[in-house]
Amino acid sequence: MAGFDKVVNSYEEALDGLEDNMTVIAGGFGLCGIPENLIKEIKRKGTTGLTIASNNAGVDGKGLGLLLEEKQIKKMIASYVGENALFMEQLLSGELEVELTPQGTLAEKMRAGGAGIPAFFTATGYGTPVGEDKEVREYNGRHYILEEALQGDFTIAKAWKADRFGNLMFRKTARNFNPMAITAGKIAVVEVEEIVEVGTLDPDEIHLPGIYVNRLIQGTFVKDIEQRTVRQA
Amino acid sequence: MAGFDKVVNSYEEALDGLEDNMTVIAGGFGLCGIPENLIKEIKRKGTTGLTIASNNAGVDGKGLGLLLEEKQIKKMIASYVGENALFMEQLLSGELEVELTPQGTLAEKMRAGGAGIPAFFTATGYGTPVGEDKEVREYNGRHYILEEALQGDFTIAKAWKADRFGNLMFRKTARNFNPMAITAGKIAVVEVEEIVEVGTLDPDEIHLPGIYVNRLIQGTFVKDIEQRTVRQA
Amino acid sequence: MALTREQLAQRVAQEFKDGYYVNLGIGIPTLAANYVPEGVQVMLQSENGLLGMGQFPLEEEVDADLINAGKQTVTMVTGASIFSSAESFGMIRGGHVDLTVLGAFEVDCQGSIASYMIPGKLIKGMGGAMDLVAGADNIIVTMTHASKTGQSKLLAECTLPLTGKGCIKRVLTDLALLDIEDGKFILRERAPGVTVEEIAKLTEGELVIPDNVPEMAV
Amino acid sequence: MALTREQLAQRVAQEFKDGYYVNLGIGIPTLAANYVPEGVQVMLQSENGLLGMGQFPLEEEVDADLINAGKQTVTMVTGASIFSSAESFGMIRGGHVDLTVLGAFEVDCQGSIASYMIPGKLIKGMGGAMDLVAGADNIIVTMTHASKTGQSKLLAECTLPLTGKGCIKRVLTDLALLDIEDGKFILRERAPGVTVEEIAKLTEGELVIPDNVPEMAV
Repeated sequence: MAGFDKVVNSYEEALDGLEDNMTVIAGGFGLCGIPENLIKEIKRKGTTGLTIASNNAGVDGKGLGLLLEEKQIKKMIASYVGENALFMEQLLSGELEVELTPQGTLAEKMRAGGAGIPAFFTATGYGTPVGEDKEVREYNGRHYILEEALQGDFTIAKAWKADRFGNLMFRKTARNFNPMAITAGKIAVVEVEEIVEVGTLDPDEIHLPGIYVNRLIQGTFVKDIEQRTVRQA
Repeated sequence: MAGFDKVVNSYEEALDGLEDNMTVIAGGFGLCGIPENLIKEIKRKGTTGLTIASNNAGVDGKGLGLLLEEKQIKKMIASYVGENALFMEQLLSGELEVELTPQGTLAEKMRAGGAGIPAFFTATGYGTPVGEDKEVREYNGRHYILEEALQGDFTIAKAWKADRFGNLMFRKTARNFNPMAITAGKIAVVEVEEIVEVGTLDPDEIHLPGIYVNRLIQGTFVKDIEQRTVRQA
Repeated sequence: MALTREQLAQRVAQEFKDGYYVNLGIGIPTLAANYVPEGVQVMLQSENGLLGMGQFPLEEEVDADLINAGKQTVTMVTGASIFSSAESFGMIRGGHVDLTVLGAFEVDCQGSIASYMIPGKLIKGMGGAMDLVAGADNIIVTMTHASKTGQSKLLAECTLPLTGKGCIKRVLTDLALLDIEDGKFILRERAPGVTVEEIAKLTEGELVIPDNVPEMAV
Repeated sequence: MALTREQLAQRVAQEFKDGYYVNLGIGIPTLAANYVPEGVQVMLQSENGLLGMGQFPLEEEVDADLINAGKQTVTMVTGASIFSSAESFGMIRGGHVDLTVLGAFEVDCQGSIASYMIPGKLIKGMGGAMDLVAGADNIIVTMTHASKTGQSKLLAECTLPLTGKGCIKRVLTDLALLDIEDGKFILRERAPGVTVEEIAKLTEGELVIPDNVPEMAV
């Protein structure tokens, strides 16, 4: 196994080269499908001044919330930052900056960043605070604003299963932002539950080709649940 | 099986409402993964004045080439139209118009058409005949041109397997343009090799959700090969 | 009598048509899934990447990898599919979802909606709401007609930061069902026992009252 | 002696580095796959939606659903993946492919390339070539240095309609390997037995000749 083997053997190696003030794109929605061990490694490393693009900022003490504890995040690009008291505290005190971005626009900005599209028009946010200072154009009688692509120095993401070439499969709604986040990172680091031998995955069933993945690591996951809702039998 | 059952029982029904001078988006690359029976049905119907967006225009007597025989196509939006003598003849005689569009731009225009993105910037075609009369903008020192989305009155496409809700799986490189072509058609008609019961397909393995599919029909396919290249054992 | 949450949900569900793909916001919209009319099938889209959201799981079915847009654990119905957030919002932005139902703080007679932020209070973010209102043709906003102190929420012009501009055509409140056309609210239905006068008093934006305003069937 | 097609392919293959994802155009570029150096693994991207293209199939393996961008039947290598055309060109446009090799009619010392159309002759279309040259940082153009009648194809300015503007940095001809920098061709290597003077005579665009121009190892 030579050139295409993306597997690294430690979380330290997985995030080698991550430096203060870099931009990091993180996969996940709420606490679902987040790269929980890569986040913990950033906490351990103590990297600071980070700009993080992720749909959410975790909750207190979990997910990206861990990086707020030591004030490692300078700026969050996110669509929803509720459920996080420490976040609000740092935001109100001016220690943390936030760029609220509509969820679909955020997803599309990542996809554009990975796909060589520097900017695109979307109706989302026209006439709202999101559209302020953005170019407006009319197509077929509707108004659209111009949004720019997003790229990261690093992406941290989570998938379910991978082969050693970095071909990925995701599981249920843990897929969410992970695929496009991976495409938009200059160095894309992916942690997975299981690494299988190359050739095990059906080429038609691979959700994201390994070409986008730079480093791959197998981890164990807690998988916290934000809202455990159940019905009675 | 009520509201979400997309199955129709005849090709006539599948293309009901297709009228002269409409725009049709067609999936397929060369003769691979083309909706061959839907094309034959358009030939049978005799619909004329069509604008067709498809990567290729078939070959003489096969695929979209069939629609050239009775001059049913007014305009082709395609990236590559070689291998088709009748096409060239009609083009040179002025009976047929062609809008050459780079392959990746064509794919992205269809994706944008399906995804509510009216226009996007791409470096592809800047400084070339494709970029003439298009808006140019610089991002990070590179030049990009603005390309608009593509939508069709109808899409005709081919998938491998579907459930009755129109959830689709494609097979090998017969996937090609089919997924985004389907998203970009106001009425998306898909022919497949096999229709399975709902619940048979793993939700994680569906390539395109049924929400994009309006009509589904099971067909039998010849699957012509343009370049049969083989090696000796 | 003002509609209860359950009655609001019932009235929303009357808008469901067989074969509709529907995105239901958190709160009352979600409750509407309990009142799908007889003979009608709808499929619920959850913008975090699930089409065909089912009910909450049994305790033993709980799966951290299967949640809805409100971060609640859910299940999938037969025929469900999973996709990325980019695909999900392509679906929404591209107008493939037949009906979107969501809550709001304010709506105005220009069809603008404010639902995500109250300046001076805490900032939570718009999540997918801006994409949903921008992408859908068919949107129902559910809300109370007025605040507890009697301030109208159906305004001549929204006062809070907008979620979307000129995109709302139908509003269901606890008092009435209204369409928005040409810069005016059109009163379509009254809650049972609520008078046209009561509604008019609590509607700040210009209100058109047709000759016949039937009571809702809830 | 001018390089043969096989020698051109061999020289191209020397640019392959272990772990490279490579897109090879039709013709000589495709031949390069036969000369991958010892100890080097490359994975071939075919822009119709395949990463990990293998050799031609055995007669009994032929599958109409598995072709390459030249519409030839192919196979997949172990570890291959399949995706849509939109994903494929996202990969290409986004710069994820490490090396692109393609043919051309003309290249100029501004790095522009003409490869898809000769006005007055039949129009075939650019296929994926415009996307490939716009998306890749690392492109090698392979072509004959001059026409059969001795007209240079390495020009001061392309005369044919462009496939891409200012995007080419390296050209391999049957006579030489050249880089393009600051509006000049830089002669890097000579085909075995070909003199610097012969190359200079057949290069219309400004040519920089370093002190030492080694022969290619082919």
